Amino acid sequence: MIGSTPPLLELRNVCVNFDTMAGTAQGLRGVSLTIDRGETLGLVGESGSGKSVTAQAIMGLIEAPGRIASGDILWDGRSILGPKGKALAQSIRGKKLSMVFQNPMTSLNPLMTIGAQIQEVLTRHLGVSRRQARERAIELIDMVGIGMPEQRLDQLPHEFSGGMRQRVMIAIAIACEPELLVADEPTTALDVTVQAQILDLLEEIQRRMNLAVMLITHDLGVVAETCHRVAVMYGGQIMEDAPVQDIFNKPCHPYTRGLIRATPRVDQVNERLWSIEGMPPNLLAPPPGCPFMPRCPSALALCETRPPSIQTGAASIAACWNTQTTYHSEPSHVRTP
Amino acid sequence: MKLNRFLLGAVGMGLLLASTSFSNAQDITIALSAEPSTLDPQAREDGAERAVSDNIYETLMQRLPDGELVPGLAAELPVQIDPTTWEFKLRDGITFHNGEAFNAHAVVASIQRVIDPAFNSEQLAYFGTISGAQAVDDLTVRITTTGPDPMLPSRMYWMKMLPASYVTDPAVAEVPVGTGPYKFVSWQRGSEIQLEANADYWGGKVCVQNATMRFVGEPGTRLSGLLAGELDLIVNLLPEFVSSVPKAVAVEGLETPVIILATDTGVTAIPEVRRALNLAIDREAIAESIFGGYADPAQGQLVNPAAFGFNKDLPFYEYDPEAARKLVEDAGATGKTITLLGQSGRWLKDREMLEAVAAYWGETGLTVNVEIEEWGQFLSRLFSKDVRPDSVLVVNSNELLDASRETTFAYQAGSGAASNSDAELAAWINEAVAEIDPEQRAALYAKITAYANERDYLVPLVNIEDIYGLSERLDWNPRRDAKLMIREMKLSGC
Amino acid sequence: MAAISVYGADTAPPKGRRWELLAELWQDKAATAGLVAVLVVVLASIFAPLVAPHDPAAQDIIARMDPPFWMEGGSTTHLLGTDHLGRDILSRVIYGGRASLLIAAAVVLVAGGFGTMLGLLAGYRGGRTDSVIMRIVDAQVALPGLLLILLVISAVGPGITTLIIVLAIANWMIYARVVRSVVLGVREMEYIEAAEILGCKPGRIMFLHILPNLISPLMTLAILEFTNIILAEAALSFLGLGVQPPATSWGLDVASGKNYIFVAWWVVAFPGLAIAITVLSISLFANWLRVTTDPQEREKRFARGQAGALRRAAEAKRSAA
Amino acid sequence: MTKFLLHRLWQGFIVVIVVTTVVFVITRLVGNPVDMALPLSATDAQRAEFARQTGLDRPIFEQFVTFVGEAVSLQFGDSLWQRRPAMAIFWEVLPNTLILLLAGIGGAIVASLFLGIFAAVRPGGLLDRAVTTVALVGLSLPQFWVGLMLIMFFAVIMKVLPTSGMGGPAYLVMPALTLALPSLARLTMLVRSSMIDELNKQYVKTARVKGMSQSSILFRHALRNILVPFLTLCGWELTYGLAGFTVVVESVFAWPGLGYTAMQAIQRNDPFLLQAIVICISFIIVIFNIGLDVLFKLIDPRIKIG
Repeated sequence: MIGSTPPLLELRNVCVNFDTMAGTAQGLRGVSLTIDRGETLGLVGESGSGKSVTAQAIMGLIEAPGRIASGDILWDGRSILGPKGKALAQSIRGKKLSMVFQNPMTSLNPLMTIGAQIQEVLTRHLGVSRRQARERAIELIDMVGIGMPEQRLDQLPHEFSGGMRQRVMIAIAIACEPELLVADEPTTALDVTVQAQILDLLEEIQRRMNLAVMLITHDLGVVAETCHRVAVMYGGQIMEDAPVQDIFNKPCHPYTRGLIRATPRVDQVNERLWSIEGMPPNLLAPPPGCPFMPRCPSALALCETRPPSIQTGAASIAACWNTQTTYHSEPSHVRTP
Repeated sequence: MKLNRFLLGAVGMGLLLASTSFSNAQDITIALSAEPSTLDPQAREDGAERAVSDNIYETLMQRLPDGELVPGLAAELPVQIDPTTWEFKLRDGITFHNGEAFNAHAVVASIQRVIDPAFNSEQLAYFGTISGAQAVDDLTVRITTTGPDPMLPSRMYWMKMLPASYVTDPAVAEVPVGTGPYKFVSWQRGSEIQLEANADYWGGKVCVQNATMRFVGEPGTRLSGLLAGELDLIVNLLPEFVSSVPKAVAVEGLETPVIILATDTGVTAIPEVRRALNLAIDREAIAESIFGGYADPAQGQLVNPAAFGFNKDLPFYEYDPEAARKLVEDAGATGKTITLLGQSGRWLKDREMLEAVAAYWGETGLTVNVEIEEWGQFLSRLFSKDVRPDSVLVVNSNELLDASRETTFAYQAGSGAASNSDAELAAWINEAVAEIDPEQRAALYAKITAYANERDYLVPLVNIEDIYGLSERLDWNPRRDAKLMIREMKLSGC
Repeated sequence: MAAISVYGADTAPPKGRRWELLAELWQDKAATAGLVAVLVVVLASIFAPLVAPHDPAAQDIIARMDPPFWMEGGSTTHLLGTDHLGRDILSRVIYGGRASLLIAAAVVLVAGGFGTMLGLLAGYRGGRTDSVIMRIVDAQVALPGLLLILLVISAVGPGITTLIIVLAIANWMIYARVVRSVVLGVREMEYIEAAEILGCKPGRIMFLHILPNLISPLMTLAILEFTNIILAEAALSFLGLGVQPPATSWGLDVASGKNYIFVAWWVVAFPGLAIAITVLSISLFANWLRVTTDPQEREKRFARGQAGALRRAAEAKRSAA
Repeated sequence: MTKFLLHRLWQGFIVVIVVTTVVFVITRLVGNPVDMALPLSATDAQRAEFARQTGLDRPIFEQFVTFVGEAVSLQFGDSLWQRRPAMAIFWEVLPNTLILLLAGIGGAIVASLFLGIFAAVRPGGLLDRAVTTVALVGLSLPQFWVGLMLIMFFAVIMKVLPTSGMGGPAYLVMPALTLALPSLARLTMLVRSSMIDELNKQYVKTARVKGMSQSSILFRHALRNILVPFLTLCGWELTYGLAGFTVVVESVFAWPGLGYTAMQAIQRNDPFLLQAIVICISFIIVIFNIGLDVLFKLIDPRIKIG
């Protein structure tokens, strides 16, 4: 990696707080991440670990009661946060930086034709004429695998199935040939059969357009198939960030290992499903030490009081006091690419 | 904020428009309290219609502002040539607004129209005694009556004259054509009627050239129009407003609020209680407070002081609450209930009077139950011959200025709204109606009113004055008969 | 909403919840003022004979249209002045609240009770019952409401009872609609099905299982309707079709004073103000209550407050620097 | 669509029948229309003649049949008050009320969209709190009181607007404003709250990540989705106006509209005019509501009606 070229997107120690009546919940607690051009980053973790909040922070969707309390988000080395980053954020959002949401059923405006919803992003960012936009929309619809694009263009979302709608969402997201696509659990709400199609479509598009993808999921299988690098989140923090092979072959963090063990295996039908005991941390009053400590099978005494140190490998990061003991202790059963 | 801009715009627009509607020096705007139901001068009994028609149409007889009866379209006072025939000489050279000549034919046609049963005029009550009319020559008319009718001349002060060719035209309801000082211009339904001066008027030039009569139901809105300078004359000014308006003029009016007592039923059947009810009321205070001084205590009778038959020797009912309480107590009526039926908002200060009277009566030891009914129910109870309300407040108005009206309405058993069953009194009233000799009639009415006064058949309250609000530039003396004669109005410019 | 779960929120101490609510109310100054005003009005109405300085019907013929005490010619005998019959306006406003509040409460009870019953029935029974009831609701909604109210009052004659019945007849539909929609939602829930499977009688299910779900929406609706009725009563009284003397209500006092507004504004202003303040206070408090009974809205309100405080703090820092 | 229309027409027909019957029963309940129509001094013969002329002496059932016939053909008898066809009066005053409604409610509709949307952009913000407060106050003030105050200020003190009556556009300003105030408040609150709901929806987030401008999100995306509830309430406001709720404003400003005329008909005991007004209004309301439903169907094809 050449030091002078900044990464496409960089999160620096981002903290997001939610002001609730019960107190201030710390949604993100100093998240740092980078995504390079053309790279697919998998963001995994259980519900409430902060994956979606991270995506929202990137997309500028944090609204009251949430707020970005500290940290910075850089696009190509320049901040897109705060008043100073506003102009840049506006110029890239939807154009160079786009997003696909979890639930395609509600992500489209129910009262606008899908044609209009695709075209408006084109006319806004590329300044093309209505006719050009329409032609391009037809191409896009065709590209994401929807038949009879011309007729479909004038239909309303309720005439589409969930999978079809997600294809439309993808068409919208890639309309301006972005550099980074954030996909927040794009297949969770879909049928299993459709899930694979959508993932294939995403992969194909990623390859064809050479865009960076941040794929948020809790499905390690999907991660293993599609991602170059994986970041594991827990309790609003990044627990481990490493190339996909390392994650599966030599997971550093006890939580990563737990996650991998909790993934059902097709080849061992009779094995009892493993689960991580205990509850996620209370984000209103997160423990001063490692958030995973209460559930960690290999916790040390200092884990309770001191935040985990950052251990850095060649291209990986793990937030754990005890990485040595857990290293290689459990070979992964998940197939690696 | 957007709203601000909207408001500013609205005000600006208003300024622009208001500036264009400046009133001309010889034009006035009058606010009536209601819209005429028709402009046919003979069909309805409608004060708003009268206010307009009085300026367009004329009558054979007219009254001077103080009430004196003088010839109008008639050239001189009529002559009674036999007990049932009156002869009128007409003025020569008068034409209607449509160019038609005013003559005996017009008079005959007008009279025959209004007395025709098929026409079913509401004014028939005024003209019930007229049986017909004949033209003797072009300018002489004889009017015949069913019996001797001493009141005929004053009746002819009420009957408006139409062009002979116009009496059957349906347009008469919307486009009035008379001989009067003002010509009809237009009627914008729901908002106003425009009149203009009749340049050929036989009675001479008038000051006001154009008159607009607007219909404004709310007294407060009328007042605001006067204060805002949009109106020059408003009718039925509330006494409280007198000090607020540029000019206020008042005249003894035609209206007398009266409470009719049921003499056969309820607690009011006891004569002492009826007397107590009369003594309990402080009429001075009602006149002073409710009517702001623009009313006078009624002199023990319902008859209007300006009317023929008014008994000026009758005693006033004194205000004596102690005596009233004692009378009620002696009669053993203390704690008994008396119902007081009335209206709210139909007559000037009706509700206030009800509340005041109820309070006074309450101090005698009676329990007063005020009932305010919808007009329809009120009427059916007022006219019911079977069950008389203990007491009912009505406001009587006498446009003909003759005691026959009041006596048949409130005194005569079995007629109108009267609540007694005194056959003797009823007979006297019939006698008076047919009596030709004025002195005899006056004596009869004096007897009638004194008799009823003594027996407390009625609780007459006050004689109300009519108050008008005028703009600074308008001069006008209101008339006893409540007619709004625009030709009598003077603007400062002429 | 952000996909964030707040663990441990339910472990907040249950003690002193009422005080917490009060503290929360105190944060919303407008709602607090509203509640206080409503309480004052209600208490004054209930204890009118103790509070009112004069008999509201007592006429003082000398002291007609006296201005309030702070104006020239006013006196402390009649703090808010007197009306056109010399009656004490303050006392009349205090007593007038009785009729206005009573009518509004009665109408809300009658219309709310009737509408709730029919809405429950329609929502729970469904099918023909539902469509018949909802057709009636639709049909009545399409009637020229006020014209018919005027028609009925003019036929039957005005009075408090007439007013209550007529307003109730004109206002029950909204309860039926709201209740029905809530019931339709609740009906689908598992616990109702469970209760049905367990063999609970329909009546028991309706009142024990479904009715509790209605309390919050019905409360909000009833409070808003309450204010509507106060205004409706005033409007009908203004037209001379409402409460009739010697009874008194705010609407009636405005109506009988309306002609004097240009010479004695206080005759109309104070009863009118009583209406406006009562309605406004109830609305303010109801608004707060609506948000408070809706956990999501409540969180949002809190967050907005926090955001505002942060913004203000930041601004203060900036201006200090 | 045809089926839906037929269904709605049938429903409307039933409404009109119900109204007709109710009106007939009530107007005949008021007491004897003959007594009330004639002056206090009318004689018995006059009353009989009047009853004969108006058909009020015939059996009640026969009167009802005639009445239904009149209602169906919209040919009502003469007004007792004005002695001319009730329909003529109706057609005269209807435009007056429509003008008032269009100016008042129409203005409220336009203004509420802007106020509500701008308030919803930042809930709890200064503008939002200002708009909410003004709306609450607007809803709390009795209309007649507002009308009187406006007259006092603009006509009597400032002398910039005419106090009452109907004439040029200046006459329209205060009645329209008074009429608009509560509607403006209700509509603004509705726009605000549904806009807040809408802005929290997922598709708005989509629009945001698409980089759409704020105005596009507000007016192109969200507005479309609140249109049905908004237009429903607009329809209600107009229906209310037609249903006589303008009567207070009309009587304060002596505006010769429907409500005012109906009030006059009641005060002057003119059942024929009153029933003509009520029934014609029901017709108009029914047709208006069917039109609204069709409009909704065009805006939101997902709506299933009928």
